[in-house]
Amino acid sequence: MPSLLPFLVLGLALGGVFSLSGVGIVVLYRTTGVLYLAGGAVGAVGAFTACSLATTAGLSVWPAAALGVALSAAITLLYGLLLGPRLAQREPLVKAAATLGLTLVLLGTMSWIWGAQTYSLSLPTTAWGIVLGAVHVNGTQLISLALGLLLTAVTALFLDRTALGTAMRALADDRESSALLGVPVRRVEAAAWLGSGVVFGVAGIVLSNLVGLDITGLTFLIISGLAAALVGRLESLWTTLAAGLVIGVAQSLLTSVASLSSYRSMTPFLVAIAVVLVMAVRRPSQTRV
Amino acid sequence: MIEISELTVRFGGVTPIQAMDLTLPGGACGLIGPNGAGKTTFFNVLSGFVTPATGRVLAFGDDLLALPGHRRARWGLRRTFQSEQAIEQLSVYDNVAMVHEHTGGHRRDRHRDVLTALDFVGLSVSPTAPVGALGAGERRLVELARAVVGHPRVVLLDEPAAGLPDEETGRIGAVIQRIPAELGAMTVLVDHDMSLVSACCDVTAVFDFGRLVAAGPTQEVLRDEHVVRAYLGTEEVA
Amino acid sequence: DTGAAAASSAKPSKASKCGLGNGKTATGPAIKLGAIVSDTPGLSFTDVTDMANAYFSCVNANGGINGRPVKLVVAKDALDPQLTASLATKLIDTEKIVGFTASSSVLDCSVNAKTYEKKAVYGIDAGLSLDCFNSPAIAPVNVGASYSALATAQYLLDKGAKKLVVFTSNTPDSNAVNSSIKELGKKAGVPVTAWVENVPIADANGLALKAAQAAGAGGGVVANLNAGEALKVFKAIEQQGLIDQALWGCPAGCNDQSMLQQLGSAWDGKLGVNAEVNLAGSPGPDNQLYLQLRQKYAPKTQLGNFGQLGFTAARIAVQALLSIKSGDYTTATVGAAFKGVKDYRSDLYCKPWYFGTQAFHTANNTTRTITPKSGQWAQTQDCSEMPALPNNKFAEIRAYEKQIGLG
Amino acid sequence: MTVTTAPALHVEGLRVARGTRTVLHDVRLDIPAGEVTALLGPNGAGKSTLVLALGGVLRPTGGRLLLGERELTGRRPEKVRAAGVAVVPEGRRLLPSLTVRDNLHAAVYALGRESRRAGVEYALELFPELRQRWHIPARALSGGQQQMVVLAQALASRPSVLVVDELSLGLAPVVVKRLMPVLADVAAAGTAVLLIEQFAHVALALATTAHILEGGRIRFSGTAQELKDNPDKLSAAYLLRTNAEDSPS
Amino acid sequence: MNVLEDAHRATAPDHARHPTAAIGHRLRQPLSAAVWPAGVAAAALLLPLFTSAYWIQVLTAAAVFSVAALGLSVLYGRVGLISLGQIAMLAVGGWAAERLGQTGALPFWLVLLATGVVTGLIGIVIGLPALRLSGLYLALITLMLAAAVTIVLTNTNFPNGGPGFLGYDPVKSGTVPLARPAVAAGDTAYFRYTVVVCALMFLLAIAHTRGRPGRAWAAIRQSEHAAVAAGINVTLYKLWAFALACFMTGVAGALLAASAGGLTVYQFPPQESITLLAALLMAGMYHFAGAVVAGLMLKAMPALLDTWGVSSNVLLIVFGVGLVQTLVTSPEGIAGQLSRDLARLGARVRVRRTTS
Ligand SMILES: Nc1ncnc2c1ncn2[C@@H]1O[C@H](COP(=O)(O)OP(=O)(O)OP(=O)(O)O)[C@@H](O)[C@H]1O
Ligand SMILES: Nc1ncnc2c1ncn2[C@@H]1O[C@H](COP(=O)(O)OP(=O)(O)OP(=O)(O)O)[C@@H](O)[C@H]1O
Ligand SMILES: [Mg+2]
Ligand SMILES: [Mg+2]
Repeated sequence: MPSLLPFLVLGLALGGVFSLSGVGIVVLYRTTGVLYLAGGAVGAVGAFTACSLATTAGLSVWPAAALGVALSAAITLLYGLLLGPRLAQREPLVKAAATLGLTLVLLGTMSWIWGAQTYSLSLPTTAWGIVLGAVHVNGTQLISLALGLLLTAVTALFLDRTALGTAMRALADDRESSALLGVPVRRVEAAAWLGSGVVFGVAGIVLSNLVGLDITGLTFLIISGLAAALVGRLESLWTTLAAGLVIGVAQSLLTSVASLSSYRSMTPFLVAIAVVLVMAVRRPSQTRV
Repeated sequence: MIEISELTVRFGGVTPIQAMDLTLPGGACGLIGPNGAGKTTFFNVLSGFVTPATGRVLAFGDDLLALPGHRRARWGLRRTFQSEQAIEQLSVYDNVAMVHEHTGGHRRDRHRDVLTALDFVGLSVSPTAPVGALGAGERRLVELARAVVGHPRVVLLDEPAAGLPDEETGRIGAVIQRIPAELGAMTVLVDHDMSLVSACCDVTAVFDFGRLVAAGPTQEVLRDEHVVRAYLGTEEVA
Repeated sequence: DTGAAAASSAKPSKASKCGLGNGKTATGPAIKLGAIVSDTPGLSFTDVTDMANAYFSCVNANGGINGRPVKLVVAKDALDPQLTASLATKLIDTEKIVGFTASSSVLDCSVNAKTYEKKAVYGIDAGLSLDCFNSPAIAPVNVGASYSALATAQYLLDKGAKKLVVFTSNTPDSNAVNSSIKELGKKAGVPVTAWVENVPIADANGLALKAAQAAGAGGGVVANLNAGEALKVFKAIEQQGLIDQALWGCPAGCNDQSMLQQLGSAWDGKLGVNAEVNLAGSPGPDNQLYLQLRQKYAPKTQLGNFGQLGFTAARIAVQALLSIKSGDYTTATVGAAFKGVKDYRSDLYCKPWYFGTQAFHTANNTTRTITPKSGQWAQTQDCSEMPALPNNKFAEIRAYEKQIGLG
Repeated sequence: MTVTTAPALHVEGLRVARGTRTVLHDVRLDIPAGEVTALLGPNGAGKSTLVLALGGVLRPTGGRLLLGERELTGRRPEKVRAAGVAVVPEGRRLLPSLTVRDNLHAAVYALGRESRRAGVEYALELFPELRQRWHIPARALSGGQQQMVVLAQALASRPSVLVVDELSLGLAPVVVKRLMPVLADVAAAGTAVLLIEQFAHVALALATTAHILEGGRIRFSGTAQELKDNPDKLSAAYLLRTNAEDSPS
Repeated sequence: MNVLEDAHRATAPDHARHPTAAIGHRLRQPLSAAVWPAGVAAAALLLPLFTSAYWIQVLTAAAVFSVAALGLSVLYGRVGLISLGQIAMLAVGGWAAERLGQTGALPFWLVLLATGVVTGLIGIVIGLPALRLSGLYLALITLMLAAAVTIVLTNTNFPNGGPGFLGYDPVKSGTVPLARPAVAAGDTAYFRYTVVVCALMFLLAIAHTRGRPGRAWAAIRQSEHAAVAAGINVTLYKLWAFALACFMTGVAGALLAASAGGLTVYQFPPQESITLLAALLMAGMYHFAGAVVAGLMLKAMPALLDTWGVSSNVLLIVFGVGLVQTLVTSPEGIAGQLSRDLARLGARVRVRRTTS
């Protein structure tokens, strides 16, 4: 029987991956009211750009990564500014579907540019690490965990405590009412999209180090991230973070169970389904008439 | 006649209705009280959207709480909503016919009953007009028609005249007064327009903070000191 | 371009000719061949058809097929069997192609092999699934992921692996691959652990650890994945410091130039990759021609395996077409010519290639193993035979080869 | 914001369409600072449409909106609000999933740090009921409580022009009575107030000037006293519509 | 919720507010709704006379996917419930049909029906959470479910005549399509068969929406509370909607199983369900014609672009841009736009006729 401890440690690292994308989704959802399905693709674009800059343009890794993040942020900002206002009055699902449009555009573009070859991006932090429970944990994995925690703590405080945070949530709830209340919607909106774009850009770079630089893989990692976000009811950053970690650990532990190993990638989905159903049964609908 | 005993409703830490005992005798009954007193919540209990923590509701001897929500409509319970809820996608006729269809009305009576109900509330628009194209006042009337079509036994009206100018309120009041008289259904009216309540209701109950603070003939209740202080305000308006 | 000047110390020989090699532009109606190639995000084999096209362009500039040009009609499919089936219909019924060359599609053989057999349309392809190797109508120029994995396992045994671990990406072939490696282990008296992995892999670290644990000291691991997925796993192995805990191998899918660049020096000499054809830096005349044509017609294709295979398929097809002397190019004549290819020799191959009359085809059954070395692929094991096992056909194939005089 | 300098809101020849139909025709209206102006009219007259146009939500197809000398025509809602015009549209439009606290905080976002706190305090003085509902999402409030929130949002930001559609919607009489002097005070402090109100007696009690809108046109402009004295003038406007309905259009 | 709706009522453009206002009119014209599926079916039956074998296969797939889109259109467009598991349901239908067909005991039409019943029952189970969840939650939960189903199918594979419950033999090669009925053995005949069955599905959906369930669904869509107050058994009608949508999708899956090529897991990635939704939103969620357009967009448009030599990457980009574009500029989708234009044209013609 192989030891489980290493898988536990690796599970936390994997959980960091789910948490990071999950928290990114929740942040953007709470600040703009849009379920941003393009988050994965945007992050992937940033990561591939960074990789290209580092390998072909000969930039060193950190500036390349910074430019990649800037590109992700710029795409997100542009999308938000162009389409946010136009779709503000539509159902959440339509807004989400529109971001799928962006996903497809990015997917096509990435396949066009980077589709033929395999790439990998190695941050210097990936090279060093510590040994924990007989497992080598590298710097990027630690960064991902730390980043998840930091992002959660900072955005939770920012959204709840600051005026700008409140304005963002107001905007996400009802853009027009917020405008009527005097919230400078364009500026606040721009800040929300830009901030979220940076989050997805950074997540993209980090994730590409952790799960590999792979167009479809990174793009649709968003679905696993959504599972964590769902457990957090698209609302609670801390729950999302915790859910991501739990899912990661569970999935990692299943790796070493032979009979279930090939079903382990179902973990995020099953956890999300179970938790949401239990919550739905426990807490009946809150809408009023 | 509706008899309520020991009714308590809780939402987490909030208790919008607390240990309430109340008998609504029949005819047209008014229900008034400050904002957040629990009037809408009370209606929600009757129509099954809110499950009370404790309590019993007997309507004409039937245990209302034992029935699932949609069965209560079939039993004869009808209501309107504080924010009007006529169905935008359907025509005026279909809006009303749908209630008839799902509350046990006979198919052969449908056409007649629906037109009767539309006539009863005095809606003058074409029955084929889509509700989405109607103005606020007309939509309220459509909702009222939905509440009176077929054979209602209890009609709950939640601020049916809110936002309507005095003239239109008067017209709605006239319709409400005819419900017990002509349809034989008891009516419970929630509104903040005292002229409407006094015009329509013989008896009135007053809620405050989830408790029954007064009940009786409307004119007496409106003179009740507590009611005047907590709800009506001391100085008369105009 | 680094590849052309690559590794080998041997002097490159003069490049082979394209077709007739007479420098005359071909004229008249084109002879149409068809190819179905997978092209979806993350899974694209267009290098195969692009290099085949490059060769056909060169042939058309050099006398064509006895004066007539040849044209490859390429249909791109995705992972949708209805689409793949309809493309076959389109190529055969609408485009009126006379044979297939350089098809390289995930689904083509599984979906269409029976149709090709029924309609007697023959193909010289770069097959992906096992179905390509088990059809009378299709003769692949390559080894295919499944047999390549077997060869990789054999290589690890040759290197002294005391245990075999294999994980195969979840495709319809995965069970067959795993069980054939189990047979190999049985034959060699070595325990085998095999499982199927779902792709895309999101937790490569756990997988790396699991594989290393399963291999134990002195074991060998075959990562039977495509290049992108395999790279994730090898990166994870490297980061976990597991490289030296086991012997590592990867089938032909890893024989990829960009993979090589990404692996880095940590893997030098530590990873055996099965090579279906000779190194892209090898000096032989055919490879030199490949390099020239790539430079001229298809510079965007990756250097190496897939391009070389497309080039080879086209070359064999042209050789077959040139053998038709009647000037009548129909499905029947072309099919017969394809089937008639018996002794195609090339410096890209270990052995001559033939189409043969059997119901199954793996003419390319003797392969090399390569490994990264200072930024280049270098050969680490010379041509060696694919192991014949009770659950594969190599014994029969070799017997047949003897019978037709190639053994 | 003193009585003398506060600008009035001028509506000049305003024309607004909803969908394809023109709902307001050449509406001319002055909302002077320092007093309450009442706007009355039957259902569907276009009162709410006018309010939305004032707030910048609906773009007029003709005419102008001026705040003193300042052009507001075609400005976006947040710009209009930033210019000092607070609009409470009909239908209790608040931020449903935000708590009462956040609803008020969002409303004072544009103010300076100090005035933010003061604004929220002021709103809570007016509607102490909201204190107990401070951390409840606005959608869970009762209808009247929601109306209190939207009024509080408007009042908390101390606008120079206040436009309220259906002031007393769903409010208990005692609250309406409490509000009346407040609005009178707000006006007295120099704010221009436009009031749309279902209870004509409430509106006329507060207003100095009154207008009657019917069929998208101003049918009457005069002092509130004049309407109080001649209630038939009001009914006439309503009758007008009944006649219009009878005649084929 | 009400507040939100009120908010929208006040400001959204007319057509965005009442995307389905037209339905009310259509309800009163019993024939017109049935006319066009009949028309489409007739045209489709004639189509093989003019097109190549390739296009027949492409259009067969398009017909199947239009039924999957129809299921979604009923659920979301009519009841307001969102399922992002339609493609997985199509896969489940395909699996069930292949498995049922493998027994060799049932005639083809019965396989279709039985598959529909199986998926319909599964639909009821999926519908249970829908009783409590709404909006994005339901969408995402069904997406999760679809992802899970796909992973299960990856491991079980589609039946290929093997033994046991799963009916899968790992050694056997090739995809094994469901055996076609004798009357529709050829591709052309099978295309006609498919179109007829698909048209029946559309008629089934139309019959539902025009009758009692349709009115109940409209009520539920607007406000569940109002529906209950009107005496509607919300539980029943929601489950009914899910059962119907899954029945139709299951039948479509069975049709797909017998189309050229057979089935593989690759063709049902979970994200394809989002693409289906996108296509349907583009095509028009609130018109049944939208489902037809969506099917064509998903299956025929790629083929068309391919014949024009457009790369699949460009297709993704085109699709993405088109999606955003239609969502922003014409909320009722291509079908809605089309029918509005037609109506306007009709009106103009009528005016001209009366004036002349
Ligand atoms: N889901 C909920 N969560 C928390 N509190 C709630 C919830 N629903 C209702 N309440 C509270 O219950 C109380 C009663 O509300 P209800 O709607 O019954 O009042 P009402 O008497 O109808 O008032 P109004 O006249 O303003 O409509 C209110 O204070 C409201 O805030
Ligand atoms: N969103 C809309 N789209 C199209 N027409 C509308 C819309 N909203 C209102 N209308 C129409 O515009 C006209 C004016 O409506 P408005 O709401 O401004 O009237 P109102 O005077 O406020 O009436 P009420 O007393 O009912 O609130 C009405 O005929 C109404 O039907
Ligand atoms: Mg209420
Ligand atoms: Mg109004």
